[in-house]
Amino acid sequence: ARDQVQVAGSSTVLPYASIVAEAFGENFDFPTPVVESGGSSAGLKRFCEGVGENTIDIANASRAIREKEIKACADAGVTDIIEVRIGYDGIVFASQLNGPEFTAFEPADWFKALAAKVPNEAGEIVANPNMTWADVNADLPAEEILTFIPGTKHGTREVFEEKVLLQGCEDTGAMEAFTASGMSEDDAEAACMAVRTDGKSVDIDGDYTETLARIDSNTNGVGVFGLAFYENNTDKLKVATMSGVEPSTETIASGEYPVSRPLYFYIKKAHIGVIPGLKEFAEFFVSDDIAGPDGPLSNYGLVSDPELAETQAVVADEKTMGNAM
Amino acid sequence: MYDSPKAEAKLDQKEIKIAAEGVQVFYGDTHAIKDVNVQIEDKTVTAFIGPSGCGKSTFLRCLNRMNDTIDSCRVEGNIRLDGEDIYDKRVDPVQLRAKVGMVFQKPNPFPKSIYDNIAYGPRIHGLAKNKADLDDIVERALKRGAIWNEVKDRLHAPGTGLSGGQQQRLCIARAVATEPEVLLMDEPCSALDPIATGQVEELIDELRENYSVVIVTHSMQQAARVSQKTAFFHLGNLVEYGETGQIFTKPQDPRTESYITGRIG
Amino acid sequence: MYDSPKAEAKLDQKEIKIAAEGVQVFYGDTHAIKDVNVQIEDKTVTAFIGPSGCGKSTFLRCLNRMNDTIDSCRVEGNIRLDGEDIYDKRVDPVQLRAKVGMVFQKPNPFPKSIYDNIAYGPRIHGLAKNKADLDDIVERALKRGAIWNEVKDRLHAPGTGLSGGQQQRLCIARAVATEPEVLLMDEPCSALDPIATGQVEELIDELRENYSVVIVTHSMQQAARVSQKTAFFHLGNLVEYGETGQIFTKPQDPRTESYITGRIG
Amino acid sequence: MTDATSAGAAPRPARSSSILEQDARTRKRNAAESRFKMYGIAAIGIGIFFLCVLLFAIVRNGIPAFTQTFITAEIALPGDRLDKTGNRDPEEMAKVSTFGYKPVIVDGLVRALEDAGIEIPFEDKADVEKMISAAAPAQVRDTVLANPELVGQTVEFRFLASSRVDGYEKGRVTRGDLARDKNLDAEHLDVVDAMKDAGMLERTFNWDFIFGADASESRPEQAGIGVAMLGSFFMMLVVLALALPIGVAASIYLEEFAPKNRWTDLIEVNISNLAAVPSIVFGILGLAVFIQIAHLPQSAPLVGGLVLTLMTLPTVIISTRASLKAVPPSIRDAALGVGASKMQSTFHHVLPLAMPGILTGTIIGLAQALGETAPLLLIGMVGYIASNYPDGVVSGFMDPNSAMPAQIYEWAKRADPAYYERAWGGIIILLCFLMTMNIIAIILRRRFERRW
Amino acid sequence: MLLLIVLALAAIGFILGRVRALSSAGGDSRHLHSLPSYYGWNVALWTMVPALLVLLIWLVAQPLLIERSVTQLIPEDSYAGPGELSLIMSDVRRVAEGLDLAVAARQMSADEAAALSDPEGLRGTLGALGVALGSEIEPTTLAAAQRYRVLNATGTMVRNILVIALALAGFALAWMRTNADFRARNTVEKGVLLLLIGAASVAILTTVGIILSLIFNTVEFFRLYPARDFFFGTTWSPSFGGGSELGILPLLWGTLYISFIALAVAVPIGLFAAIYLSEYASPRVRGTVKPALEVLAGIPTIVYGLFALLTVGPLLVNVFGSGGVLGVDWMGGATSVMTAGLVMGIMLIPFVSSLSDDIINAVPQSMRDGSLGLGATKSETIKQVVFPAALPGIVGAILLAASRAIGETMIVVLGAGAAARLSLNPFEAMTTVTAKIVSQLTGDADFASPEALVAFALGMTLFVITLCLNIFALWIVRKYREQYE
Ligand SMILES: Nc1ncnc2c1ncn2[C@@H]1O[C@H](COP(=O)(O)OP(=O)(O)OP(=O)(O)O)[C@@H](O)[C@H]1O
Ligand SMILES: Nc1ncnc2c1ncn2[C@@H]1O[C@H](COP(=O)(O)OP(=O)(O)OP(=O)(O)O)[C@@H](O)[C@H]1O
Ligand SMILES: [Mg+2]
Ligand SMILES: [Mg+2]
Repeated sequence: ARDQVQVAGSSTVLPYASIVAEAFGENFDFPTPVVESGGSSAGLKRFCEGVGENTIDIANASRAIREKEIKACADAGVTDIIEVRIGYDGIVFASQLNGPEFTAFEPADWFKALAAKVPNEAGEIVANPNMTWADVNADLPAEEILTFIPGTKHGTREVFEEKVLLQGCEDTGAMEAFTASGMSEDDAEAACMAVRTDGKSVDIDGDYTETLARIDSNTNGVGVFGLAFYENNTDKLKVATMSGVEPSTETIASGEYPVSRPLYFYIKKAHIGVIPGLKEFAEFFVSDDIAGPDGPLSNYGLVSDPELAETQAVVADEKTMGNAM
Repeated sequence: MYDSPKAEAKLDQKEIKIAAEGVQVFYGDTHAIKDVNVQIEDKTVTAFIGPSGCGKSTFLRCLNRMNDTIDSCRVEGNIRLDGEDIYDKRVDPVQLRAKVGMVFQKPNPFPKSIYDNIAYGPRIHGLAKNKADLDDIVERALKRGAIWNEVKDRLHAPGTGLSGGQQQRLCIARAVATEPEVLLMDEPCSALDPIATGQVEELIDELRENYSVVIVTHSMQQAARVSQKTAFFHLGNLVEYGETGQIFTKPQDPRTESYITGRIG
Repeated sequence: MYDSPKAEAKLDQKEIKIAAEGVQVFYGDTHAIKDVNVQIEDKTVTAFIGPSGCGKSTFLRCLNRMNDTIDSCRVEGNIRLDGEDIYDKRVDPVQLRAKVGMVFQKPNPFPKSIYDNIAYGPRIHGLAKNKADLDDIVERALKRGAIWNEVKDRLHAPGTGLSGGQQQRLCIARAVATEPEVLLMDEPCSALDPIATGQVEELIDELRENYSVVIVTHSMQQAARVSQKTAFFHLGNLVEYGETGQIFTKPQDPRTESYITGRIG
Repeated sequence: MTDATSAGAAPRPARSSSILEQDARTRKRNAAESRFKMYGIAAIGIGIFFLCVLLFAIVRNGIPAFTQTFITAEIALPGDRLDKTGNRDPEEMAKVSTFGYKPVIVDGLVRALEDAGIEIPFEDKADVEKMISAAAPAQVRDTVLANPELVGQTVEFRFLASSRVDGYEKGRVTRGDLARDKNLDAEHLDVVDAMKDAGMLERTFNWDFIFGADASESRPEQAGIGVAMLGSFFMMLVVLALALPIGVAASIYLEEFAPKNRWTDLIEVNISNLAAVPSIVFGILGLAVFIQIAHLPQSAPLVGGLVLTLMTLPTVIISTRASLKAVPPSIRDAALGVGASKMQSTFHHVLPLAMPGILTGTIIGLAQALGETAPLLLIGMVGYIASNYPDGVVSGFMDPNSAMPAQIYEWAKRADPAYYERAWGGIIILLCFLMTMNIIAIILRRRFERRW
Repeated sequence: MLLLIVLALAAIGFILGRVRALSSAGGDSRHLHSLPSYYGWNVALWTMVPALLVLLIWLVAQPLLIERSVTQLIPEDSYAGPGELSLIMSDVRRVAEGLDLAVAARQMSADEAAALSDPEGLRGTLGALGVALGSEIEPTTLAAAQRYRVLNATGTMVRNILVIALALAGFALAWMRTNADFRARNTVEKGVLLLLIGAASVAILTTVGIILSLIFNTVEFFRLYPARDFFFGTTWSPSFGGGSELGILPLLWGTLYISFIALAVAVPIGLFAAIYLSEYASPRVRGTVKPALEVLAGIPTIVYGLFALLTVGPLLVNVFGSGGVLGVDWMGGATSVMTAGLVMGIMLIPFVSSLSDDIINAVPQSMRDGSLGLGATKSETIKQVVFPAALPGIVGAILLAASRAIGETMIVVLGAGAAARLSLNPFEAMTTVTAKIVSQLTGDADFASPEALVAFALGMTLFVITLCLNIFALWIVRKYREQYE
């Protein structure tokens, strides 16, 4: 019989979950939960494999569970799922500490720098001609564009596309130009989010450490990082403001800083009461001591959820998704 | 027991140890042995002679089913050892080979010590009760192989470190150590000097008292010296088979005659 | 040039091809050849005889430095080919071996086609100008090796598929194909039948007209038949060396005599 | 004299008459010879060069992980805060969580600094907590719960310094770097320097790195590879115990006994194909077969070992077959000729002769298994798995555990640069593991190797 | 315990079988068909194998049967589906185990435990024994647990009796059959042969397992995404919002290109190293260099990845990039096919060198003698005689290296980048099928979406392709294989 809680999923949530698991092991008599990484997709997939000892109890995810997944879950007998939002992950744009002065960006800059196609002055849709950041925005250094953005496997990429590229697309009016050129709404959106493939933008399928290594060897590189990662590497990176707002746990929690995403974990209700310590772990996770603004998670870089009290209630009452929403 | 009246008439004194009837051997499509009938007597040395490539080795290997190991090799016909078909399904080739030992053309000692080379057969056949017994068997076999004096001081040196001739004598000793009933020798002396050859020939003579020995040789003198019966092969056919003296003095077949007279060695 | 007055007196007609003086060979601690002095004449067949393990092969391998390949082997003394020390630092063993070819005790055809086996030497030595030339060399070599008739239809079949005797003749043909000045043969006929042996002996006789041939053999008849000079080795010593006729009829050394008369083969 | 000899030889080619001087062709061939030999030396040189470069990089990056900075301080353990009922009942006292211990430690440390005459240059004295590891409260709590009578006394503790302080000691962190760091300020470093002078802070060899368990992202200073090492060890036991016998048995069957037919062709193709299957696919297989169907526990070294066994089998089989093939047929004939059965000839003669090759294949296979992460990802052995030491052989196989490469891979991804150094340190240990295995195999190989 | 009894019986069987065989031959082992120990083994195997097989089947079957019967005790309305039932059952098992433990720890007498029907306070008792329970115990659960214990006890007893009886029967049968003419060796060898065949079949089972574990998701993928676009599409651009293009061609191309470069590095270096080691090097050099090179195979691939990313990539850019030493502008970023290929090649060197060295070493010395005796130089001998003789084995080693190259991820991700591209320029970033399998499997996409499922289709396709390549390679090797000696 299994006696420790088994958690799997997003590697973005992993650091937080591991901090909680460690403290949980120290303060309770239950064994330290096992937290596996492997991505939101794999985590949810194993979560939805069914109910029983040989399946996991909690899935971490850096995005909300999708309809199709809920359905797949239900097909396998996993019907009662408790959704817990633990906070937000800030996404920041940073460059080499001693590199060019990339200190302030607007979504529009990123759209103009990275879009595969942009409308030119005449309103025609042409392949992106911008070669340096100065071409994009005269305030930016005249450095060749070289960005390291999350690869298509990362959830961060989705946030980046929607909150930065799409926003920039609308800000610059390119969206209108796209629809004006006869594209449907959907196609125009897709065009906004299409990233150029001529080497100016490099997809990173690995982790932020890889992005950091790339930035390290390219003075003019700008990379996309998680807030927590940045805060641990301020000796190498300098962060840029987005729309004039400096990223920090406070600005993100208040919603001033635009680029962030919620982090979740999902509990199998059927396992509560069967797997020892499962409920205690979930409650401990969202307790003020841990997930509050002064707790260790926030210290590490998690943007704590302003509505933490509600989340605590959800866990305490074991409110499943259907009932909660 | 055998329906060959001619053979029966001749072989009055000795029992027939191996009887081959209508043996055909194929290597894939090559027809290497063509319808050979031969009866090998017990307590007799039989020599197979013939030009190179005529199938002597092939036929010899049929007699203890060593050709089972060659995938492409196919044997037809009937070979009987003491009246039992050796190609019968029920026959265990391993047991057969323990009864019908073999010495090969190229010396092939195991990469082990000289002692272990000899002791291997007795060990797997459980011939020795204890260590002293085994030592005894090894010593006897090495003496019969006419190599004891050369190796007695280095029984635990590797067998592969010996000279070619020494290696071959080691292999003969190894075969003798398992006490077979029939001993097949494929040119056992081709790598030996005359003295060692003489010793081996003496050994063959000694073995004849109890066993049946079949020897392939290129040396007609050797065949004449050691064998009582001689079989002459040519292009896969058994051309002539009979008393050694008769074959060498009054060959019946013109092919035999031309081979014997055309000889230079 | 050589300080052996007795030898000089005898060898008046032929030039000396290889002269060995005070040769000692060690395998690690084993003293395999003990202070051997011998002078091998050009255009002569010299036979090395002696009991197994006496060092014939070892000494033969010294003559073209094949023992360089054995790590533990150490040669002392002086061996001269046409007056040039073959163990000189400047000597390239490769060039030496092209001049002094070798045929081994165990047939060792390359895992290639028969044609390629023969063509190998001529190719590496650049003896053929073109394909037709090479074909020619191969055919001539196979004919001299007395195996042409057997393989002419399957020149591109693998050489390893031949019978033992065929393989050895192939190896002789291969050695001849590179046109060496001296040909060392280590029991070249031990795997051959009398007819093939005769053919090889004829070949040796033919080669003698131009080259120097050294042959190790166990067959005293063969030594008597093909050689003009014979050297008798015993326990690593060169016991006696002289005209073949003389050695076989009037041996000087008691050991030689006992070996020759005690012979059975 | 050479003229005389060559005159009679009809087809003799133009060849240098003296062996003391080389003709043009020989010179050319010898040049080719030395070139060929040079290629060999160059090839080995390249291999060794890269080996040295890699080893140098690994050692240089990894060595700091083996030392750690510790802070020694006397901490008063006030009864009113740690044991509110005063019963000294561990069960009661366990109610005070690590969060309750933190202020106690901060107070103790502040007092210790004052006692040592070290001025605290920042406003909020509680900030001293940034200098010690987040592991400290748990350390004190565990000590107190184990010895309740310590409450009310002042006890000396040896705390891990926080990763930034440790980094400063190792030269990884400079004052300049801390300008924008919220985890530590430059003023703290003044305190650190003073503490060092006062003997409260020292850097020593860190056995916990070799024997300890993993720690969470917020306290790299506490992380160790010991538990993962055991995980790897148990997995290797499984792999060795299964892959070697199964691999050798399969090769013997295929090489010595199997009739050459469709079925064996199928097996043969299958095996070489399995060698090309990406290792993560074996993870998919392991998840489906061992966890979902066979209901073996998740994250267990047993399952990891089984998956890695399947993954290494092809390597073992292919190399074993190659070396079985290389044993000359005459040896088999010899054994059969004295009446050994095929089985006996194989096990007595062929197998020992093939042993060096088998061992080579096994080393390569094990090395591959030892360094593999991807399949472990799917069966749950990658992540934060800080279970403590398995307390027996069974729990060693069945309890959740990680493996060294998985641990290294995890560390390499983590944000705190202190983990980067630990990742390299982990690689050093992994390599030591590997070398040990290699040396054992080499000794065995020496005993079997001979040329015949 | 049971196992020990059976093993002990087998050991006794071994001794008795030996003795009986010997005595039947009058104490003289020469009259036996086989060696005495074979008779011993024969008896031991007959004792052990059937008994253990039954034990194994029983161990699998008993829980299933008991589960079924215990399940009936649990009210239908207390669970919703099979998953929850299994959870309740695991609770039942835990309670039953806890009770057993309690008896073993003398917390309860056996009778007390059997009679217990009130779950009150049981959680605490069991908790103290280290059996953690998630919640209070339901009476039905306790009842089921009791039933479980009873059934388990009976089952175990029956099992023990049956297994021991079988062991004894096998023992007796084999022992009776033991006599001088019994072909014990053949029987034992047949047993061993079966074992060997079993081992060889593991490969087949693995393949079947792989296919089965991939097939469902692959089919699911093709239901969501047209197969034609997958196999013939030349663009790979997954996106979260749907509308991804998932063409495999760029990935396949990257795989081939990177593997090719890796082999182009590893094969010559590895082969020359192997040749030098086996033909030229002294035993001492060989003894140190060979294991040293093998260390290369053991360095974790992540190290190679970092090496590619941090050292080799920038180095190549310095040479081939704009403003580089060569003054050409072929290379934009540090990640490229070349970077990954070179580094992977280094990793593969020992695969080629170690195995080839063993194989070359096994070529008989007489082969070398033959060539050297003709006046060939060492290198000519190696190139023209030794190498062809060793070729089949070397091809095997190279295939193994190629397989590793295809399966490698870390080096590709860090060295070659993540961009799927169809290009001939080796200095451009590309990626491989394997790397994408890993990234799609460990990504954040919806697991029921084609973007995640494509990993399985990729795995399947790669599997089929390598299978075809292997069949082809086998055919080639067959055609050119030559026996030597
Ligand atoms: N394994 C084999 N595969 C195919 N053909 C073979 C094989 N062995 C022998 N042969 C062929 O069968 C024929 C008979 O060969 P065998 O070895 O029996 O001759 P032999 O009389 O022993 O010759 P030798 O005196 O040279 O040893 C030859 O033509 C030979 O080429
Ligand atoms: N490679 C070797 N290592 C050690 N000792 C060897 C080696 N080769 C030969 N010997 C020893 O050197 C001595 C001479 O051997 P050699 O092979 O020269 O004898 P031979 O006269 O050719 O014998 P045969 O007629 O049997 O071929 C023998 O005692 C032999 O054991
Ligand atoms: Mg033959
Ligand atoms: Mg010799």
